[in-house]
Amino acid sequence: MPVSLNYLVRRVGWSIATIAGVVILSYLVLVLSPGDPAVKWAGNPRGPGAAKAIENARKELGLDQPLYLQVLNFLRMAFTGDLGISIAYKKPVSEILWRGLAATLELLALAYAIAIPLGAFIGVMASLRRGTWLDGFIQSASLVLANTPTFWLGIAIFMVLSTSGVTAYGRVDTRLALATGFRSITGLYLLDALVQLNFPVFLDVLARTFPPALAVAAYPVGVCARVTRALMADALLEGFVQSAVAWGVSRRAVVWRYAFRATLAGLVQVSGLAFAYSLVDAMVVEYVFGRDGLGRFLFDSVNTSDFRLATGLIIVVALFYVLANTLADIVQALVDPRVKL
Amino acid sequence: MWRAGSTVTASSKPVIELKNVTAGYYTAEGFKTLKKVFKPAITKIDLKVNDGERLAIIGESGSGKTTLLRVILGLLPPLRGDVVVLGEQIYRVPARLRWRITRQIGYVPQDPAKSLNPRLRVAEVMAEPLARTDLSEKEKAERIRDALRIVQLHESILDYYPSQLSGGMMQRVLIARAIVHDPEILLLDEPTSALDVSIQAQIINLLCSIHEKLELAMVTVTHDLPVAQYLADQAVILYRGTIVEKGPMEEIIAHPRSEHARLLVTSYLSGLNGLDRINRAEGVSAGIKRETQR
Amino acid sequence: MVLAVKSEGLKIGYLDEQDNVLWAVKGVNLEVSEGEIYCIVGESGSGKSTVALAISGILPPHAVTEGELYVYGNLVIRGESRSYEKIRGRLVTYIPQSPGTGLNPYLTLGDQFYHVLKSLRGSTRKEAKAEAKKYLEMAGLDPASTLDRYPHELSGGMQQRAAIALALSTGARVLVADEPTSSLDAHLRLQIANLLLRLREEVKLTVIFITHDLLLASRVGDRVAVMYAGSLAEVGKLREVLLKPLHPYTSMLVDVIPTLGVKKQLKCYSGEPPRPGSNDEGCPFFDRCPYRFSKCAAEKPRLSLAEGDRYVACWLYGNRE
Amino acid sequence: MRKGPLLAAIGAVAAISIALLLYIWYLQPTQRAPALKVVVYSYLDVITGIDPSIEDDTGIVVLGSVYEPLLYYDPVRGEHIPALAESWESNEDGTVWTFRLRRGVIFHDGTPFTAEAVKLSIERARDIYRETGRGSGYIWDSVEEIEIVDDYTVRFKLAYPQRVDMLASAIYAGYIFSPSALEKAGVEDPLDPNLERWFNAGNEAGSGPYLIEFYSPESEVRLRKFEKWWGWTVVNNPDAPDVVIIRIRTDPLDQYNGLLAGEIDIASSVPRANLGDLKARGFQIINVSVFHNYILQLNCRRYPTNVTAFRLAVMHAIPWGELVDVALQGFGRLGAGVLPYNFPGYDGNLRYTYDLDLARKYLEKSGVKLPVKVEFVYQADYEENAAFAQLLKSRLADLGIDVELKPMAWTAVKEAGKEVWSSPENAPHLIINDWWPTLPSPYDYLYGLFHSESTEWNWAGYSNPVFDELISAAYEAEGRDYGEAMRLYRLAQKMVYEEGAGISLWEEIRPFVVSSRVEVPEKALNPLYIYVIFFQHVKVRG
Repeated sequence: MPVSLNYLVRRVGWSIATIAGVVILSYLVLVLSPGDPAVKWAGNPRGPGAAKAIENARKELGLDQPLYLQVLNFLRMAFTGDLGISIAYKKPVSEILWRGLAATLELLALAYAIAIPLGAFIGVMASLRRGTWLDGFIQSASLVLANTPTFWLGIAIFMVLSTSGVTAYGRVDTRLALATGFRSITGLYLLDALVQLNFPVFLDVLARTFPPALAVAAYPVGVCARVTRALMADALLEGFVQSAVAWGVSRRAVVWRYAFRATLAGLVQVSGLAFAYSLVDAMVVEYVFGRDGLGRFLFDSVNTSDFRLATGLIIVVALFYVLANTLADIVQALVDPRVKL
Repeated sequence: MWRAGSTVTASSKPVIELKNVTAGYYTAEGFKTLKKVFKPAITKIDLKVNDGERLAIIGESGSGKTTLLRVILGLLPPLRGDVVVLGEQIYRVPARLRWRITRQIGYVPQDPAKSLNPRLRVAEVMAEPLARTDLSEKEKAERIRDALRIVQLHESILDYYPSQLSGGMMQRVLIARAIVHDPEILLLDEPTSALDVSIQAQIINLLCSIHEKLELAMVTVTHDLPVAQYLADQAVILYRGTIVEKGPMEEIIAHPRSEHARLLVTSYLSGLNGLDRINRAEGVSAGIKRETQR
Repeated sequence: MVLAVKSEGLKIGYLDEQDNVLWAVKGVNLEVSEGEIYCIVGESGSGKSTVALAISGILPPHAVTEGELYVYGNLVIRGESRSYEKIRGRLVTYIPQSPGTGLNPYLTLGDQFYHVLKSLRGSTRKEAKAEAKKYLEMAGLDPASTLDRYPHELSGGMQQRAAIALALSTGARVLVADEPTSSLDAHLRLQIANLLLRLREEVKLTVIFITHDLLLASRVGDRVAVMYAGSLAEVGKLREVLLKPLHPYTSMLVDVIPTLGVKKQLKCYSGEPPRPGSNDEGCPFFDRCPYRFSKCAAEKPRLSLAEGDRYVACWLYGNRE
Repeated sequence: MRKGPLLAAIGAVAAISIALLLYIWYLQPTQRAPALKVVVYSYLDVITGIDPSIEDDTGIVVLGSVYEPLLYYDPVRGEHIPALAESWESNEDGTVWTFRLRRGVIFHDGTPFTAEAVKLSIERARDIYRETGRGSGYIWDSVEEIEIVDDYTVRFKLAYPQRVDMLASAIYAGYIFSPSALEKAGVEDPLDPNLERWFNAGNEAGSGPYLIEFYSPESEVRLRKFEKWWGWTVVNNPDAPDVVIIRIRTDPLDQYNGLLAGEIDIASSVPRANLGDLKARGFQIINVSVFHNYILQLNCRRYPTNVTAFRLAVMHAIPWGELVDVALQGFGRLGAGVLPYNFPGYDGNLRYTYDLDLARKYLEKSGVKLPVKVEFVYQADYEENAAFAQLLKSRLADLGIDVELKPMAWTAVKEAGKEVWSSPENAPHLIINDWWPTLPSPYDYLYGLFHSESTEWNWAGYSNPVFDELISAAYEAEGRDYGEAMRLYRLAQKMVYEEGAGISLWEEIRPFVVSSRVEVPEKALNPLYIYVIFFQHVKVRG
């Protein structure tokens, strides 16, 4: 394993510090922003005892304490994994978050399963045909892809599909799921369907995830293609690639085993960054396609003064960034034997 | 021009003195040692450079040359030992005042192409060492002109960017920059390793003449023994962070005592077998009739 | 006698951003006999590395060629067209400049041997491993401790030996070594040079040895071609050339190389080699030459027989065709 | 050697075409005959909780199908519909009420329904309110004792006269749950907060026609038909859905998309602009009038709206005739007084006229110097509000009153409204409140919106002891003399009207969009139980 304990300790320490900072900042911003969470917690009371109920709620939520105590308390909660009960839904925040995260992750995972190989492949093709019309086409196409607003693309795909009578709304066909007895276990429907050997649902979920995934994939495809092309152009001139050519190594091996291998580290790094960026895209796109993911919850939680859920969401997003970064590091170490973490 | 067999009469005043210096770097290692581990790059170095003396620090890659250089330049506090530059214990001086001493060292970095900021004109590069002096603009310009004259560059070069210069010219600019503020010590880090042989010869000759003209102490760090014999009278040979041999240059070449020095010397000697003898027996460039001076 | 490599009027240039051709090699006629160690000596910008790339078949795509290049009678470069399929690894093999750059940092040595041998002979992993052992041993490395290593786990000297072993494993008869030792320490440099000499005997290779280091060349070479600014200045038996340099440039090279234990004066020739793409009129060494005369500025001297089998491109020696 | 990429490209094309084929294959909606009758109902808001005794917000959408009260009330016909109680009677002065309960009812977990459950459920709602102020249990405030006469008879003993039949058919706080819930939640005291937590975790103990199969308040609640419900023989609807999915879709456009995609059968809130399109696509639009009205409140504690004449000037400058067409695009009914149409105590005469001359007279009388600036706060994401705001601004400008529009998110609107009590100078001059009732009594509206103690919702800052007295008296009179009570309520409304503290602008007409797969008969909707669809009446076509 190329990952040392030392790296792990540093990484974990750094992550904790990041998340603590995020928690404190987001808590302060959310609690000090307009809207009284206590009202929601008390259930928008309307009877004669409304004021009392809200007062009670404020106490229950700890909002009557001095701010620093609130923050400390919330920090303690956040790091014990207990994000409390959602104010709007009266359900543990962690459960809600997991459901949303699972939906978003599924979308992102599919998008990236499409995007990275595709982007890398066309990037390599372009680099091998430098200066030809294909190269020019790929170059400009990937530029367009990388800069198309994902929101717009999502709507366009949705509209085209719905006018052609094909549906890609929601995560699974409700009736099909009910008819085949599909149950959500992990929240990742693809995985759940596989575990239950429910292939109709698996295909349905895949088919419904595919169009939004395409919208999310546009940006990473464009970015990966461009980055791969640029990195490949350099890699093809590397000494060891040149030597391999001179030693008569076959073209395919030279391209994939030698030159492409050298671009992987950079590709992983860029994809890692793009992945974090795509999280936001996915949140937007899932809104268009009627998928219940983090995006909708973030919007709703702000609307309902659910500072607990909102903070939880922000923590998840922060964690996500931290993980994406760490993962990119680790993949880099796996890809490049010279890198030791 | 280099004078064969001559040694500059060195005064006994040491300009650089290292006593029992151990220096190196901290690396974090393993889980148990989250506190960092010290990895020495040079150990127990004793070194003395007298005023006007020419010293070569010779070592191959990994011998600790660069670390030693950083210690002398005031950039790397040693773990142990005293570093005295121009009579001052530089690491006893607060870091923010240390430059007052270390600026008396004119430093020529290793790779001219990489050491010059591509966005600065030669004029700006040359003015840098003079920035914290109380010279007037006119005096500064004068100094810069003098320095350029010494390195045999035309003044028009001041308007150039480094990318417009050849490797030899860049090295001359760097040498000029190192001597523009009239330092007491000239410190050269592999001054010719990036240059072609014909340019290398020009630079060697130039450095010899500078030493003669400015009468400063000249320390050359190099891996190239044949070059070192032109640039230094005294030499120390570094091997894995320790000095394995020191003494007059000629003495070391003729009678290397340590194992490593012997290996070093023989690898150069045997490499030239035919050519060297040719040179000695038949004189230089026998094929050309007329001797000319430039 | 069979010529391993032969070129006629070989010109190689590179396209710059504006699609201008900068000529790095300006009409070179080479004749390398089978089995000899042929040194090409020159300073940076002399075009020696470009010649090496051209022979090894790894000129970059933006390179432009003219003239002809033959390897064992195969026409590899013919004007603008280049076809290397038959010779890469099969007739010509290559050792890159610095030890690290030639080896794929992402693959173990064993895998690298496998890819080379699979591509050339369709070897299986097992066969490739057996072959690899043979060549690693030949290059003075212990196969057991190196086959499963990544290049960065080896020292500089070992890396270069591994690169040599890989280059030899192709079984090609011409080895192009492009400054194979320039970034090594002195004693390693010597070891590698000795290794090449030994291998030449063992494997009966033709070696084209590119270097800027005349001392090293004098150690290994049979014949030498001195290049200056893209052209050959002088060609001849190495010993004779060094003993009695005819071309002023060769003579200067001999003069300026510091040699250990010899306190000679380093003759200073002012000026620097012309940059690629500079004016092509007259002798390229004209600016620096102490013996120049009017004809030198007007007309470029052609490489011609001076005495014995010495060829010199200098008006000092007439221009006998 | 160049075949590699070519092969890969062919492979990729093949894979994509196979994927596309499968995709089209599996998304043919007509291809599969659904084994189950499923209805998907998309609702605009998240579910805030499903504790039958406490929940007083959007949880009703679920509770309405899962639990049953003793009675329902049909406000249009003005009559009660027996649910868990079959008959009831009160003594002369309305302080003792006896309910005879339905026999043969069982809860979803199989425990039989008895009087014990009634006592437990209603006392819990009442007591939680008394202790914490939470929920709508205040409606049971008058109940001193619930006596279990026998398993199927309960007797309510009241501290003062009340219409318990009205209370029992309240929207909130009247649901009966099984006593077995306590055991399942592991609590002994019905007031234990753990019981609430147990409910909100997605558990239930109801007797209604549907039971909760899956509960995820942020996205989806799935209900399944309770085959042993007593009422199936009564409703006699063989096409009732087997599964009901309540899908939370907080974006109207999202609901529209879902309808198009065939993933939603009944949508509560699609953008008004898309209704025509949906109609053209064969969707049915059911316009449901609901007891949900929008009340304009004027700040009685800040200059210049603290001047009664000024308020009346504003009221008469509103172009009432244009309101429904312009602001609501036809989806609404012009309001009157404070209460909605058909609601007990409604008085259609309490309307202002659009009369700029009169308005100018009032303005003059008020002594407010012109020009003057007033702030108007309303919820930003209701398109009707924004349209009304523009209308108001232009008309008041004619009078020389400059209206500063302040659209806000709902939570911020509430914050701003409440400020009328703490710092009236920071509260807006005009604000739009909205209300739907908890129980079918005018008291609910009048107390909530204009009582001086209702500092959470009385955003007018209206404080009138006579008014307070009047509605309290009316509330008490309800049990004794319902007609008298209504008269008092009308009087109280008139006071508000005459002082110009607030007026019901309009009440909502909600266009429910129904796909052709589903039929929603009239019985399935009741204006009192807002957003509840009584799915036992809904018919699913094959």
